[in-house]
Formats: sequence, C-alpha cells, structure tokens
Amino acid sequence: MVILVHEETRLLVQGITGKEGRYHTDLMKKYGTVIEAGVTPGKGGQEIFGIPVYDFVQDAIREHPNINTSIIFVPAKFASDAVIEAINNEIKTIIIITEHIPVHDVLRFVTYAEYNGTFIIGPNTPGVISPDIAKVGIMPGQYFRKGNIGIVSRSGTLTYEVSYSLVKHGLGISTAVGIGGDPITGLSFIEILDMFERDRDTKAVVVIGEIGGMAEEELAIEIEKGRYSKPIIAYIAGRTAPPGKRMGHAGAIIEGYKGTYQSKVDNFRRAGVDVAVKPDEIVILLKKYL
Amino acid sequence: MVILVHEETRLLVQGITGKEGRYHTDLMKKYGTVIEAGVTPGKGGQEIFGIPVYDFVQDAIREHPNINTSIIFVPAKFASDAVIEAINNEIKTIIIITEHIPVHDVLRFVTYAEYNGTFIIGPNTPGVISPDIAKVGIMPGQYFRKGNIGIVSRSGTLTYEVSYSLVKHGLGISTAVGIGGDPITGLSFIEILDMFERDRDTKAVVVIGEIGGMAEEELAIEIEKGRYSKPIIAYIAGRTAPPGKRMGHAGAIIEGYKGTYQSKVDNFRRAGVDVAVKPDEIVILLKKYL
Amino acid sequence: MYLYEYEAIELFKRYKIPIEKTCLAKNYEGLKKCLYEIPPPNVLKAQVLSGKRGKSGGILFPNTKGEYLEYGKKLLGKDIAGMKVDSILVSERIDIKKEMYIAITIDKSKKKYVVIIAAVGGMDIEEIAMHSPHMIEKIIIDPLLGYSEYVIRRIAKKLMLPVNEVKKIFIPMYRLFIENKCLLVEINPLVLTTDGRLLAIDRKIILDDSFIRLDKGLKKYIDLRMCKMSESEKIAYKHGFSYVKLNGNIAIIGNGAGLTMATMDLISLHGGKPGVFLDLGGGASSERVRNALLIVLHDKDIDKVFVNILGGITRCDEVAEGIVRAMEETKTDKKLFVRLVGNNEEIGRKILFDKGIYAFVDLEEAVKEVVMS
Amino acid sequence: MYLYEYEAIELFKRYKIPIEKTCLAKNYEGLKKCLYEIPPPNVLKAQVLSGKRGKSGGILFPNTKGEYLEYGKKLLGKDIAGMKVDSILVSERIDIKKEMYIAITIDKSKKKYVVIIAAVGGMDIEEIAMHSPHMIEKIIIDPLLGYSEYVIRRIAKKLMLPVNEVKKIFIPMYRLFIENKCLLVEINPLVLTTDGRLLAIDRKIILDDSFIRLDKGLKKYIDLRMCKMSESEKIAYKHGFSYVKLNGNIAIIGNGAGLTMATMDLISLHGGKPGVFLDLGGGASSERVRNALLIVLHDKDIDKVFVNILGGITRCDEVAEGIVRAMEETKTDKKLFVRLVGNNEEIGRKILFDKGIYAFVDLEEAVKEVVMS
Repeated sequence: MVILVHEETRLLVQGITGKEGRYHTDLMKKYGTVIEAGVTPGKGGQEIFGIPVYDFVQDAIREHPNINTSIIFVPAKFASDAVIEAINNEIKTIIIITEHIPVHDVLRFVTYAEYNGTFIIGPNTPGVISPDIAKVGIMPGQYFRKGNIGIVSRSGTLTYEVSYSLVKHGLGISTAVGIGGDPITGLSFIEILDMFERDRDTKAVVVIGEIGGMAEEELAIEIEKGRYSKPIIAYIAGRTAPPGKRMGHAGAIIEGYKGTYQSKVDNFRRAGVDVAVKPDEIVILLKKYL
Repeated sequence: MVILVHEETRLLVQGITGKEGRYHTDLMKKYGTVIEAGVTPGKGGQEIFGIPVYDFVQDAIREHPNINTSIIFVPAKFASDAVIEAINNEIKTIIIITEHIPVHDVLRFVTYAEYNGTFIIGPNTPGVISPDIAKVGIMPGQYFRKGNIGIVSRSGTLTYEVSYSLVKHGLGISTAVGIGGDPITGLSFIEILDMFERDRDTKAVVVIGEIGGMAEEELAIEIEKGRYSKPIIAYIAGRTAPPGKRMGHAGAIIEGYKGTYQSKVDNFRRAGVDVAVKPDEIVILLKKYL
Repeated sequence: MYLYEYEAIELFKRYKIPIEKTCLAKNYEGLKKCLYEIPPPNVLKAQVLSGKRGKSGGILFPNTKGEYLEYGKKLLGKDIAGMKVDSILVSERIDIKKEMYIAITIDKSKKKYVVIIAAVGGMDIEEIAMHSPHMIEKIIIDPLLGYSEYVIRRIAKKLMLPVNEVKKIFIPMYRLFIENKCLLVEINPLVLTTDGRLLAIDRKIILDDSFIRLDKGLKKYIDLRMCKMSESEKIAYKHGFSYVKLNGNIAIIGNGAGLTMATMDLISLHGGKPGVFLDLGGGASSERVRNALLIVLHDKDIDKVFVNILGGITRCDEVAEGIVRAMEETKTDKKLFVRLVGNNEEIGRKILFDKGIYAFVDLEEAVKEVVMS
Repeated sequence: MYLYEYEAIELFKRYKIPIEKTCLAKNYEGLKKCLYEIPPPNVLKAQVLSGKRGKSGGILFPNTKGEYLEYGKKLLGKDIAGMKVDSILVSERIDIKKEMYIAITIDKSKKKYVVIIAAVGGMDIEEIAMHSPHMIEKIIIDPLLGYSEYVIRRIAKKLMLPVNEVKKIFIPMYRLFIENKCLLVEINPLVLTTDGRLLAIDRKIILDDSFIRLDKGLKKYIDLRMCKMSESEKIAYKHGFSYVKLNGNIAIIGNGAGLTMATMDLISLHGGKPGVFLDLGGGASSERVRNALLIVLHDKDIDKVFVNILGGITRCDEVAEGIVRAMEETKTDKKLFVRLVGNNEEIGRKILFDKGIYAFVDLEEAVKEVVMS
C-alpha cells in the first residue's frame, strides 16, 4: 500500500495561488493526485484548474472533509503560520516545499506537530511520490516508475538522478520521500525507514544522505541494533566538500568534527550497510539483494 | 492490580523538607508507601526519616532509577517549576497536592504533560490511595479499607466520608482518586473511569462530583455512549449552593447557566446512572449491583 | 476576582488598547470636574459588579449639562442589583457604526485558551449564543504555542475588519490576558465608530485569585475590596476561610469544600435553612476552629451552629479545644451541634463532654438533631 | 552567519548582558582614541571570524602605552587564519578568578534548544569535551515551553554561582537567542572577576541566514559582509546561487545541492579537481544559467566548466539558451561540458548542437570526458 502518499491521499494545497503553487498544482493534478482544495488568505472564492480556493484551512476542511494531506508552497515568512493552521485543523500529513524557513520556526512547528501526532515532511523538500499512484511534491514524474524500491533522501535532483538510474536498469520505486535539506526537518530517516519496514510493497530501501548533521549516524545506530529486516543501501553526497562551507542546503555543512562524510560512511559500514561511492553504483549494490 | 498507585509505585517527594511535605512523608511511609527520595532545592544532602534529599529531580532519578511517581508539596509559586522538572525527567505519574496554583500555570503544565504522555493528578487533590498497598496523598489511611469499589472525586474530606460510610457497611475500596478541586486539573473523570474499566480489581465505581465546571456532564455523555460496562454511582455536592459564589474549591462555582447541580444530575440520570441525594445513600445504590 | 470597569480601564490603558475618553467621578465634586473633561452629550456608567447594570438603570445618557448633573446625582449612592454605587465612569459618547464582541478566556473542557468573537455585541454573550449562535465563533489557542497569525486573519474576516485594525486590539489584549494570567478579558461591545476607529467601549476582566496572591502589582485590588467586605467576610478572608453568607439560620462549619457543601445540602434535605457556609480548609488547628466559631457566634441571623469535622490530618482534640475556647469567650444563646470523627476522636469527645457538649459520630444523625431541636 | 565579536557586543549591550569595557578601532587613529578610553594594561583583539584567533596571535596584552601602539599597529592589516585584520577591539584587562562556559544552541537530534555549560572556559568547547567531559552539562529546553526556573538553579549549581547572578546573564542571553532566532549564542569565557562580578568577556553569535532574510534589523550584517566578498561571491549572492570557491580548475554548475555535490564527488573520484561549486537552486531559467556561467567564465583559476542539469521543473531549452548566451557574450578559451536531461531535452540538445556544443545524457560518461580531455 506504499507510504505517506497513496490511493487515499486527498490533498490540500496551501499557497495555491502563488507562482510555484499554481504551477505544481497543475502538474500534480495531471499526474493523477486527487487535489480537493487550495488555500490562500484573501483569495477565497477563486478556482485554480477547477480546484476551489479558500481563505482558511478550516473552510476548506468544512467543505472537503476528506482532506488528509497538505502541501505547503507558502513563502518562508508565512509558512510557519500555514503549517500550524494545518496542524490545528487536524491534517495529519503536511509536506513543506518552502525553503529558507528560520530554524527556530521549524523547531516550533515540528515539536508542535510531534505533540499532536502529525507527520511533517520537510521543509525544503521536493516532496513525496508514489509512482503511478500520486505525487505530492515538485519532482518530475517522468523519472519515477512503479516498483518495489523505497527511496529516502535529503536531496531533490539527486533523488531524481538515482531514480533515473534505477529505472534505466529496470528497477522501480514504491515511494520516494525527500525529508528535506534543512538542519531541522520533521520526519527523519528513522521514521521513514520504519514506514518502509512495515510496507509490503517495499522490498529494499535506498538512503541518500549528505554531509552535515547526524541523521545518517543516528539511522546507522538503529540499523546496527537490528531495527530493520529489509536490505538498505546508502549513498552520501559531499565526500569532497570542504569543512565549514554550506554546500547548497542549509543542512549540508560540516561543523567541527561532526557530520563528516567519513563518519557517516563508517557508521553505515559498521551497521552492515553497503555504501555506494557513486550514484550508478547503487543499482549494482541493490541487485545483490533482489 | 488497582490503578495509578500500586505495588510498583516508587515515590519521589518534591518539597519534602517543608512542613506539609515532611509530615505527610512520615505518614505515607508508615502506611507502607515505598518512598525512594525527596527533592528540595538547596536542601540536597539531608535525610528526612531516613529518606535522602536532593537538590534536583535529575539527581534523585540518577541515584534512584526506579522512581516512577512524584508527589508535589511545593508552594504554589514554585509548584509549576517542580512539575515541569518532574515531567522533563520522565516521571510518568505526578500527584500535585498544592493548592492555589494560577490557572494559567496549570494549563501550561497539564498541556505539556499530555504532550509528553505524563499523568497529572491534581492540583489541589488529596491524592490517590490503594488501601493496604500504598497511599500517595494526604488522606487519612484509617477511613479506607481494601475492597473492589473504585472512587473518583473532586473533593477531599467528602471522599473520606463516603469511604467511611462504605467501610461501615462492609464494602471496601480498590483505589480512591482525588482529581482535584481546581477549575483545570490533569486527569479528569473520564480518564480515571477508563482506568477503572480496565482494572480487574474494581467491580463498581463511585463518582463524587460537585457544582461548577462541566466534568460531570462530559463523563455522563461518555457513559451514555456505552463507554463503560461496570456499574457507576454518582453523588454531587452543592445542590443548595447559591449561583456565582465560590464554595470552598476554586472550581466549585456556578457560572451563568453552566455547572448547576441540576444539569449534572439530569445528565447522569439520562445516562442511566443512579445519583445518591446524600452520602449514605451511595451504599444503598451500590448494593443493587454487588 | 471581577475588576470594576474603571480598574479594567487602567489595565487597558497600560496595554494601549484603544478606548474612548473616560473620567472617573467618586462623588459630586468629581462629577463636576469630569463635566469639563468630557462635556455632554456623554455617558454615565455606575461602577458596580453586575452584568445587568444596563438593564437596572446603571447606564445613562445625558444630553445637557443639566441632565448630566441630575442623572449623576441620582446615580451616586443608588442601589443597583444589590450594590451601592460609589463611583461613576463618565465616558465620551461614541457614534457607533457597528457593535461586536471579543473575549479571551479559558476553555475548561479542552484545557486551552479560547478566543470568542461575535459579529454582534452589546448584549450578554449567553444571549447572543441563544439568539444568534451562527454569529459566534470560537478559536482555540494552545497555551504552549500561543496564537498564530491566522487567528488574527480569522477574527478580521469574521468581524469584517482590516487585519491591521484587529492587530491593534487583539495583540495587546492577548498580552494583557497572558501577562496578568487572567481568567477573562472581554470587550463588549467592541465598536467601529462612524469615523472609522475601532474602540473597546466596555470591558470586563476577571483575575485569577491564585495569581493575585503571588503578584505584587495586583494585590492592591484585594485591599480595595477588603473595604467593601462585611466584618465577618473580612475576618474570614484574613484567616483564609471560605465563607459564604446564606439566607437561613443555621451556620455550617466544616473542613473541606465538598464535605461542607454536602453538609449544607443534607441540612436542607432535612428541612433546615443554612445561613452560613464556612469551610475551614485543611489542617484545622484549635486556633482556626475558635476563629471560625467566633465569626458565626457574632452573626445575629444565626441561631444554630453545626460544626462537622472529619479529621484526617486534623486532630479531634485540637478541634474540641477550639470549640470550648470559643464558647467560653462568648456569651451566646445560639445552639451548638458538633460531629467529630478522626484522629484522637475519643479525647476530643471527652473534652467536649466535660463542658456539656455532646459530639455525634454519624453525620446524618447529627443533621437530624440540628434541624429538629 | 557568524557575527564579528564587535557586532555580537552590540547585541549583548542591547540585551544588557554584563560585559567588560570595550572600544573598537578601525585604524591607527581609532587605536589612539581607544587608548584614552581604555588605557593599558588592556587587551587587543583582532576582529576576524576564526575560532583559532588566540592561537594565531590575534589576541595581545599590552602593558604600556608603547606596547599598545606597537602591538596595535602590527595587528592592523595582519593576516590571521587567512583573514585580513581591519579592526581591533580594545578591551579592559580583567582580573579573573574563574573561567566558565555557557552557550545556548539547537540540539539537532533532539530537535530542542540546549543550554551547554562547563565549569571551565576559555578554550574550545570541543576541547573541553575531549579533556574534561564531566565538566560539561547539557540542559534540554522545549521550544514551546521555554525554560523553567530549575534550569537557572541547575546552571548556578554547576558553575557554583549565586542564582541571582546567573539570572543576570542567562535571562537576557536567552531573550537574545529567541528574539533574534540565533543558531548559537556563546559566552566563552564567562568570568568571575576577583572583585566578584560576572562578565561575558568573549562572545560568539551565529545568526540564521533564513531569519536575516526576513528581519529588517539584521539585514545590515549582510550589507557589511558584501563589502568583504570577492566579486564572484557578490554576484553569486545577488543571484541567490550557492557558491563555494575550491582549489581546483574545474567549475561545477548544477541544479540542486545534492546533485551538485554528487557531481563534484564524481569529478574527484575520476581524478579531476573541482575549482568551483555552484548550485543554481530550483527553477534554473536561461537568465540564471547565463549569470552562473558568467561567474565561472571570468574566474581565471578555472579552465573547464561542467554544467550538469537534471531538469525536472527546469526546461532544457531554457538552460541551453542560457549557455549559448553566456558563451557568445564571453571570449573564453575555457572548455565547456554539458550534461542535459529533462523537460524539452531534445530541443535543448539541438540548440547546443547548433552552436557546436555536445550535451551528454549519462552523468558518469560526461564526468569522464570532463576529467580526461
């Protein structure tokens, strides 16, 4: 039944009237995602591609009680408010595309979401796609084909690259999840791996990490403890990145002794995880298990 | 196995060196409650009745990792801090005796506790007693005898009166829980009834309510929905209280059209609950079911 | 604790919530002074703690100087809903385009803060709820998170006001609510004036007694109320008793709110008429019992006194000693009844017996005796 | 973004965190002025963004006027850890009884705030952690709840200081951290002076770039840094590119951080030397591609440019046009390599082909070609 985004996904688009929101609403709809409504404060009453727009999440939910997922395209300054509005209206999966949300704001709504049992994906994520079923995000659908490999990644285009490579070699994707490139994100590798572990449509998982933070190390510890039965392959970007420099993502920076490429690879290897040194090698490592 | 306070209870006393804390620590210990440690800021290193005192909850937990319950005797001004310290140190049951804690403070720590999966009993409660097993509170042990009736109450001495009356007539108590006399409390009737429902040592439950608030009405709605299979008897104090006057408890006040005696009794009767018009009648009504 | 409107104004001004021009008059001299500050046509509002002030003739609208002085003079000292008017708030008369309602309070069931708004105002919120429930909206606020921007947008939309105008009212109002740990901050009505201003022209604040105890800045309100208390209320307040004067002739003294209420109910059930409810609270020492008894022994409306003590922590000998001391200090023909159970029960009962006072064990038996004899 | 110490001082002063007397000198004249404000024996601190300033000779202790001017003159313009010293902070010399460490930052694993304290100070926290881990304590703070009183008591006990003294430091420090949405506020060392004062005599603040974008008050720090950027960095910053100058000769332009990093790694893996990392970010229009290319085409350390675009949203014809425009505008002998996949891929490839540029499809094949040729 794949994870996070599936047949039952009924989507709300927050920030639907903005340039990005409008553009991707069109693409998601064309992909087959069921979009029930959109929200933009002050723009209630309009329609975008036949989708009704409301001023408040509350109004959208009242008219479309099946909504269970929201995607956020709201600009950084107002994104936090939009997320909290969604949480307070009991939307249980919130996918935040917006980049450059201050870390303090992210901490607050991530904590609040956790306390309320809400899943947050992102911020600064390309979103989530379950090929042939639905996409809630900005990734190009053409690089993803249905299959039984789960992907979880801190990156956007690199995920497309990896999926493209899998598809080229005859493999497919159950769900691909971008957890986001920021220093603090909602769900992290561990929670997504837990979902893949329970998902009958996923046979193996590819973890795409990058330098910075400790998310990969924390995952490796759980893998080492035997938390997962399914095969896991890892790839880490930033092997040659200099310390102290932010490499594109706010989270991709080696601070002090922490978050180095070597530390992540060592931890994965210790946990028995094969680490690909280049994207194309992922397929080769995967095929051992399939 | 009774509820909340039981054979596994390992107690921390916060505010152990104060007059009240010290006095009741002695009584609880004599009753048979296992008290592991106490906390009073600045008094670390002392002993009270052979019980070691620490400056911080963290230190007490480090030395006594079995502590799972805390009782708070800390004065109103500092009580909120003590409760949060206990929550942050992962004590999962916190019983707050302190009276006169500002409602805003209570709201904050009750919300925080709920978010962290911590049980709060009180504030302004006499505590919890499971006769012959342990008491975590200030109630006189002599009025309680072991048996299979659960009691949950907003009141202190009235609970002793009711228990005294049950005991006189040959009945006994599994656990008696004071939820506290304040307008906002941690666990309310519904949560306690849920616990009694699951408890194999409890055969019937006595609910002792009073005027003010909507806790009794909310419970009645749940009873009407069929949430509970065990017999429930109710008694409500304040039938003749004038509106707009605070009757001893901060929560015992009829505001506008809300929280009247009649509303509570009507709701209970509609739910099929027998309501005793005087304390002694409780036993008579109970005996129908035993 | 309810604040008087003029006390609430102090807080509203401190938080810069826009209100109309006002002037407080505590006597006829004051009225004359206010006349020059806020000339008629204006509004006179009796400063009493009643939600029904308007209906009881406590709000008047003089159009001339003559009317102003006449109305004001009549109002001062008048009795409104059982309370004597000892001060009048003189307010600027406002040309109202629209009346609305906004309040911040605590939702006891949800255990959260709640903002209540209504597109109509000027009447009791319970009346609005009864007649126009669709006009009311409640917005829940998590006490840890606080309000988010969308709350302000929601208020603005519901009240059909610009967001920036709502901010000028809501943000300081919320701060007032939080920083003073209020139980209620209510603006009713919040008005839009014909010249486009948003003003809080009537306001209600309920403070939390528990917070007042801890906050130096708010303690002054207690002192002020002490002056208006009856002698009995003052003594009870000083000793920390919970004291409520009732209509009957039987004073009920108990330890614990629930038990004292149950005792009062039981007295009524058997046909008696409670005249005083007095909860001693926890740990009733002989001194506290004595003080409580002295209050009711001096109450001329009372002719029977029932002391009901279920001593848990309380020692019955202490209670008995307190009773004996009070009775010996006071020449009284009031009848005393005692029910005494708990620690050192036998000793206590003997102390009383030696002074000719019988102490009951069974509550209902005692109550019957109180009512019958 | 790291703040210079003197910028951090501004914020410390605004929040009234007690610090020593300081004076900023931007040149020799300034040094002379500061001499009278804070006469020697004092301290001269080079204003550079390096944690190793002390070890690199950036902190000096003149005892006389002569030494002061001599040291200061030497320091100005000196190169410390690769950075030119263009200002010096002159500080009062403090008689230190005890050095400690305190910081507030974000625990990324727990997703909470964390206060880190140590009973020793003056060295890097990672060094303290290595040599005296038992000296360090971390206290987690929930971002919704904020800190509780016990946190202050805990700090006081650990540092063996009176609670009231700790409050004077911690409360404003926490406010500074929260109100400016800082990633780090660090005092190292926090000192107890021999005359019993608690002073923050060295301080570090890291601001959140995402918050600086939104906050008017903090934007000035960016302007200031713009002046110190290289021309390439300035242009990249203006266009919102993520630009990192590296040591090699191959410029890598990609769309997306992960992909650009992976490309850089792959270049290295095949023996190439990346000289520029440039992430275009999302939605690379022809204009953005052109601007990015212009930056690296003007970089004399670069002799090969590799553009790797995996267009999802990005349209390949737009990318191709941007490349063509940049190449036509610039006389260059740098070699260009392009890998182009995605929307309108065929059109894009044709546009390039018409200008004699071959576009690869396979990433690794492209990388091999970049490195080999």
